Amino acid sequence: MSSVALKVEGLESWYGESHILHGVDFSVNNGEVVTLLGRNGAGRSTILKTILGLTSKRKGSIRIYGEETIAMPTYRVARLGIGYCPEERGIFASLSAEENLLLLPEIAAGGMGLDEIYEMFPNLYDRRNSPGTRLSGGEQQMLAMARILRTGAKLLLLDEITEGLAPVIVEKLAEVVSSLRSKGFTIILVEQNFRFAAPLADRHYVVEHGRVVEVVEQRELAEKAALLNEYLGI
Amino acid sequence: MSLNVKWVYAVLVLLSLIFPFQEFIYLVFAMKVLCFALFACAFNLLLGFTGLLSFGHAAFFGTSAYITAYLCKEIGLSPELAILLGVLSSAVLGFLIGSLAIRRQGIYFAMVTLALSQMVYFLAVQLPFTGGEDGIQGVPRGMLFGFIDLKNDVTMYYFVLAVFLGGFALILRTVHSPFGQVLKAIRENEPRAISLGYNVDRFKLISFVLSAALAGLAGSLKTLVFQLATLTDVHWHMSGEVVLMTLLGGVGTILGPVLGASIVVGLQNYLANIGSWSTIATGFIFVVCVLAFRRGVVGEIAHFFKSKS
Amino acid sequence: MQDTILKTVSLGKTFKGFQAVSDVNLNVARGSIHALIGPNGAGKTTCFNLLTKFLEPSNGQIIFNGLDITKERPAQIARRGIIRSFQISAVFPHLSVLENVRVALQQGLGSSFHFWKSGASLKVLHERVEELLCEVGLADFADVEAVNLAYGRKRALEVATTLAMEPELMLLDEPTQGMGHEDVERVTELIERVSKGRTILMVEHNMKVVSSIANRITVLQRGSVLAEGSYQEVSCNPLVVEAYMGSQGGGVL
Amino acid sequence: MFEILGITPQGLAAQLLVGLINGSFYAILSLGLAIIFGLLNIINFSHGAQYTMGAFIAWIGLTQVGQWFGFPDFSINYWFALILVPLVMAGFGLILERTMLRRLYHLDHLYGLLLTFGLALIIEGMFRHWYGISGESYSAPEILQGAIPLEAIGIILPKYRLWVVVASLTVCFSSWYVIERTKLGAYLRAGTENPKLLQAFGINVPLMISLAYAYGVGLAGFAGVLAAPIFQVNPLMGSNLIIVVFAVVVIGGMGSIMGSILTGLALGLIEGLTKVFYPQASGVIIFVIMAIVLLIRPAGLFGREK
Amino acid sequence: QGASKVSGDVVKIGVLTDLSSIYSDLAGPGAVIAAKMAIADFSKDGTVIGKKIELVSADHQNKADIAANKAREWYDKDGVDVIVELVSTNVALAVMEVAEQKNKITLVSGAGSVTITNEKCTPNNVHWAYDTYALSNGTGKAVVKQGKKNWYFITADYAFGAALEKDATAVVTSNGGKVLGTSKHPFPNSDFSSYLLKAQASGADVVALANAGADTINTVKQASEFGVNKKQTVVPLLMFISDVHSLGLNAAQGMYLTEGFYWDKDDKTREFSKRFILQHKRMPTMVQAGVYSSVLAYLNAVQKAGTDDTQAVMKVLKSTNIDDGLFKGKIRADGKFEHDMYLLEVKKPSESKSPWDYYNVRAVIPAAEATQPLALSKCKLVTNK
Ligand SMILES: Nc1ncnc2c1ncn2[C@@H]1O[C@H](COP(=O)(O)OP(=O)(O)OP(=O)(O)O)[C@@H](O)[C@H]1O
Ligand SMILES: Nc1ncnc2c1ncn2[C@@H]1O[C@H](COP(=O)(O)OP(=O)(O)OP(=O)(O)O)[C@@H](O)[C@H]1O
Ligand SMILES: [Mg+2]
Ligand SMILES: [Mg+2]
Repeated sequence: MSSVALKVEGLESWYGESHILHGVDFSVNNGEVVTLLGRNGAGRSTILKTILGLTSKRKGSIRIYGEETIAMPTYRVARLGIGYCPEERGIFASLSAEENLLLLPEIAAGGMGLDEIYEMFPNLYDRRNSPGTRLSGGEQQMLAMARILRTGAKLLLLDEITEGLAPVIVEKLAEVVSSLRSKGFTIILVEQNFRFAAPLADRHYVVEHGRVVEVVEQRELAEKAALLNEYLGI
Repeated sequence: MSLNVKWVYAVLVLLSLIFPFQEFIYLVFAMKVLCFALFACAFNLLLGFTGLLSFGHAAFFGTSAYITAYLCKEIGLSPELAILLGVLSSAVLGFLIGSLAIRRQGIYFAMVTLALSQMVYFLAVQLPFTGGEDGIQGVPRGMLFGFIDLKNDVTMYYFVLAVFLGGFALILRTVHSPFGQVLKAIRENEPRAISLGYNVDRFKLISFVLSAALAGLAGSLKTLVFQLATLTDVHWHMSGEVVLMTLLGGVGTILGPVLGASIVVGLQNYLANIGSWSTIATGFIFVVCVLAFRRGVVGEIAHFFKSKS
Repeated sequence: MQDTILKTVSLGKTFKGFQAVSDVNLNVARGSIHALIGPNGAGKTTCFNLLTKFLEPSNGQIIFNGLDITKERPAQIARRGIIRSFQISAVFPHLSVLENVRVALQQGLGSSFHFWKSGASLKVLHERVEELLCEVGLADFADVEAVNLAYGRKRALEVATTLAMEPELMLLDEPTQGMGHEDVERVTELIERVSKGRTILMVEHNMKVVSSIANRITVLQRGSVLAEGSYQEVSCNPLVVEAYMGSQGGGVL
Repeated sequence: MFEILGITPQGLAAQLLVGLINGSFYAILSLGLAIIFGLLNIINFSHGAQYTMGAFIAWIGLTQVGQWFGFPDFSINYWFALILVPLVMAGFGLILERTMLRRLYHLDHLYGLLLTFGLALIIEGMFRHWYGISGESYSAPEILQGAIPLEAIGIILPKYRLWVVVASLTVCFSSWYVIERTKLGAYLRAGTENPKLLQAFGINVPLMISLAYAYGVGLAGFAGVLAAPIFQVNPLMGSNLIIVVFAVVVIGGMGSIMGSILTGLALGLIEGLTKVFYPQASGVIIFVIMAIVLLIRPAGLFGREK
Repeated sequence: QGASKVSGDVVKIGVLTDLSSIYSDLAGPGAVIAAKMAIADFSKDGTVIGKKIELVSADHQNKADIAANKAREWYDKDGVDVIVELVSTNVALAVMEVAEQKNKITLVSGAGSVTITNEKCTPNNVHWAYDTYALSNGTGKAVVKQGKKNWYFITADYAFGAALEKDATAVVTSNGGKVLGTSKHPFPNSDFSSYLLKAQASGADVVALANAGADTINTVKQASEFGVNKKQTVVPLLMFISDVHSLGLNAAQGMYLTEGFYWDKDDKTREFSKRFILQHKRMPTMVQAGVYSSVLAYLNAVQKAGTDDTQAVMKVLKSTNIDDGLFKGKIRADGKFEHDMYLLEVKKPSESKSPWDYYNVRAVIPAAEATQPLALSKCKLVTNK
């Protein structure tokens, strides 16, 4: 099926005074996995934040499952079926690990169950009762990832989820993502770790200075490697 | 400090120097403004530049006010000595309260200071020498350095002005000093400052004591100007007022507190005749300030010029 | 002078019954780059917190340059020359990049308590600040407020600030985390450069970095030491591969 | 026989009882404050004024509205007021939140405090202007008038005061149950920490916040109605109370619901005892306790350490 | 030639009162109106010895510093000749201090402490309406005479409360009664039940309230709530008709209190009060009446002296008898205006015929009894004579 899950056109965005995104265009079909690549500060995280309306001002068009959301309040956008894993993890300090997991409302059927999640991330099970920010960096990262799997959201925005994770766990995550993909999730990955992202994605968008400057299909990876290299220094 | 700012200062000082040669504004009122301006500046040193919201600064203001009043009236000390001892006592008090309070952050810090200052208030009510509700009244202004007679309002004014400028200069200096830089850093990110090897509590304490002492200085001056010290000076309303002055003028701006103080004192003075409306008007002004120009008057002006350039 | 700069003796930490770190004996050789790796939650950051006394050890000793610093306060330790960087980036958000670094340099001036000295007395530091910023590639950001830096740059700034302390022993917690590859390389070589005449103890998940610069590696798991040795040794150690490196083990990079 | 500093055990019991009564006022007011602070990060300085307002509206309902609309014999009696006033106040709160407070969330507590302080002044000034300072009396409903003689401890206890204890405790604990024992509690805490992110997870934080504030203000109104028959309905009734209630919230632990309730009651008792043994100090005792608590347990008795 | 005799060519009267805070009902705006009435009654065209009479007013919010500051400004800058009203003792003392320095006049009506004409007396001041001595003597004596000999005090923990208690105690003991105990409460305070319970437990005949304003009102209210007024007599040592008004007769009925003025005493007072209520919607309190009386007297004195020079005016004031229909008596050397006081009992709701019909006048306390004998005075003006 190739109905469009997310379509972004001429998206601009601001943090207070500073103008970060200058007209971003890209679209993702149902069940696709795409990545946003780019240098630090290119604006990838900002793209995700803007889709959810977390920046102070935005312009352009964002269609989620066909619905225009540019004027929607954040919580309604989320309710359209988005799961967001933020850049700096956003674990709630005043809640225990488990409370953090259970906090998110189920916005669609077919979310994972607790036990399913715990078997995917055993560390969390050991630490489930300790306060959110008492978790180790990596544990927090896992928690941030795990909690959105419960909600049944079908469109996942994942910002640098492999950051600070041990290689074994990175591998585990790779499996998770591809299994999610096979389950029909639609995923947007913001990644530094190209080795992680490359095999997973159908398409790569290269972001620079708040614009999408290049699109690389999976199959073109080989021939465009040089290009990517110059953009990202891989 | 940029050139045109220097000019602003120059002009202001000049104005304040020629102030006594006009009829429209009453001199004692001007002195009141100066006292509270100093108080607000002292407070701002803590709130604006150290990031500590003390809700108990009346304790320092009042203590020193009482001590000075007592020394002048009952012991008959000369004003400069009385002030000195007053300031000293509020500095000591500052050290005590400070070393307890700085162990806490944010709103808790505010509340500890409030609690402790309430105790000071309680003492002021209970101790015999403060004269309870009546306070200490009819404090003689006395002879400055034994030969300058402060009875005359104009002389008094210049004395107050001199002291104010002194205190103000000190604060200005402190803010831009290396010390001030570290304070800023601490305000921004405390654990990081620690990991850079700064003994954060020491810094906080010093700036707390500094602020307390200057607040005390303001208190003593006020005592000499009005020739009385009363419970008003130690009441939590006073602590609240100084917060308002600072915010109104602009937290973390140099001139803000001065302006804020002038506005608040002015309001109190000129709305006094319209009874309960004055309360309403004051309240209204604060609401408007918070909603409309939050940076405080000076802050807004500064911001305006920034965004221009 | 002896050649182990830092030594821990059966260091341990329990949180409400949970053993985060237990019986860790580290020996960090002077002048070396010593990497601390291990699966998430193994206790690496906690170790750092113990070494810098951000946490009180439940048991064990910390010996720095032969003297026992277990009882000292964080600021003291910092002034002894043990400086750390944080895992979650730690900068002074509303100070300019320049000021961020300068604050660190001020330590050396010893005028930090002088509230009567004029701010101009700090100008002398700017030259050094420039140098440091260049080293981490933030030269053209000197006047930007730190909040407005992208995540990666915040990390770079943090490294610069840490360097400014002229530390004898640097503790870096995942210095390259969240950086683009260019930055990673820049910072890696930066670390290597600054390691001259210094000792560095770092936590790092990026095997590329570890393998390229670390001369000694300690692997933690569940709070205790699983293996120790050169990269080759540990990366071939089946336990380590199983617990941490996965398919990347065995030095295949 | 055995007297403690000139107080018979009976006397003491009686004192504790009245202490409890004040305590239940503290409890219900600090509960409101705690909820508001907990979620809005705003120190609602106008809480006292809103309590006053509640009392006044009740009084107006009983004695004035009739004339206003030309039916002198029409009046809203106590029981209706008990329901109506909190609703009116909640509405009022909702408006305040939507029009003003809303703009302050991203800022330091300070601004919220300042704004509500201003509001307090305005409200207070208005009532002063209209109804003078010495206040109006509001008599309790028939069935609650008079007192029950407690031979056992040799005092007569006004029925109405007993009612106050019952009513406020009921409200307090049911509020606590709803907030802490349901998911709402978790939302509230998460919302305090990072409202934006919580929204990104699909929760209507703005609405949640408005309601929370409205509820807090409603509670203040409720307390006002309860207080009207005991104290003179006067413009300053709140501002005399508010600082103490702050102290209560802080001691209980900012934002901790149960904390504020229990502390409220406890402090009522303690204050009562001070009034017996060293009355002069009754004004300061709470602050002494506050200072001590904060130094030993920074986050307050029931507060979470950050 | 009159110009030289009148400072600034106008006679300026300042009403410095509590317009917004806890005493604004018993003084406040009403006091300003009273002063206006006095001027109007004195002369149609608002002049005295051919010079214009001006009136200014300001709010001192019960704060000595604000008051002192305002007074200074008035005397120095605005050429005010006399300041009247000055409710609450600490304010009065502060302003008297300033007035003495600036050699100007103060006529105190609102403040009550005897110290105003004792330790702290000044040559340029007259204490007009009442003082704690009169209150405690009036009420105290009367009640003890009724055989209620055992007293318990509930006292506001500040200067004025202490003074009131002290004076009352003296009266009670000297009339063969005794004081069983005292509860000091912080000021201001809202819940008095603890103190009332103690009073109850003490088994005294009389529970005397040595506090003022809202505090008194709340104490009385809660006293009736706890049924204290059933077994014991509640005696508010300082209570104004405005307080009774807001208490309502239900709670207040049967209480004894002392005032220097009651609107319904005789035709003169009624005539004045009827005019007053037209403007103020409330009947005048003793303080407001005092302000009227003092302003009138001042203007008469200026008239007589032919100048507004402080010494001259004070001389006239202290040497002429005053009878304006509200107060009748003369001003003593220490500045106390001695006049009769009235022992009043609050009516039962059933007795009250019309609005503001609150008191039965039980006794007239002659000036001599209602005022501290000069012999006992500690005022510097009389002692060093
Ligand atoms: N809260 C903010 N306020 C102002 N500017 C911001 C803010 N957050 C990010 N920026 C700026 O927006 C630009 C893009 O930031 P963004 O976080 O999207 O970069 P990125 O591509 O995600 O890189 P990174 O890997 O560092 O996250 C950066 O230049 C940064 O300085
Ligand atoms: N303050 C604390 N209270 C309770 N448990 C804690 C605390 N700090 C850390 N822990 C636990 O101790 C273990 C070690 O944490 P630590 O942060 O050292 O892990 P780490 O090795 O740094 O992992 P990562 O590489 O993911 O950062 C984790 O399981 C964490 O949950
Ligand atoms: Mg990012
Ligand atoms: Mg870690």
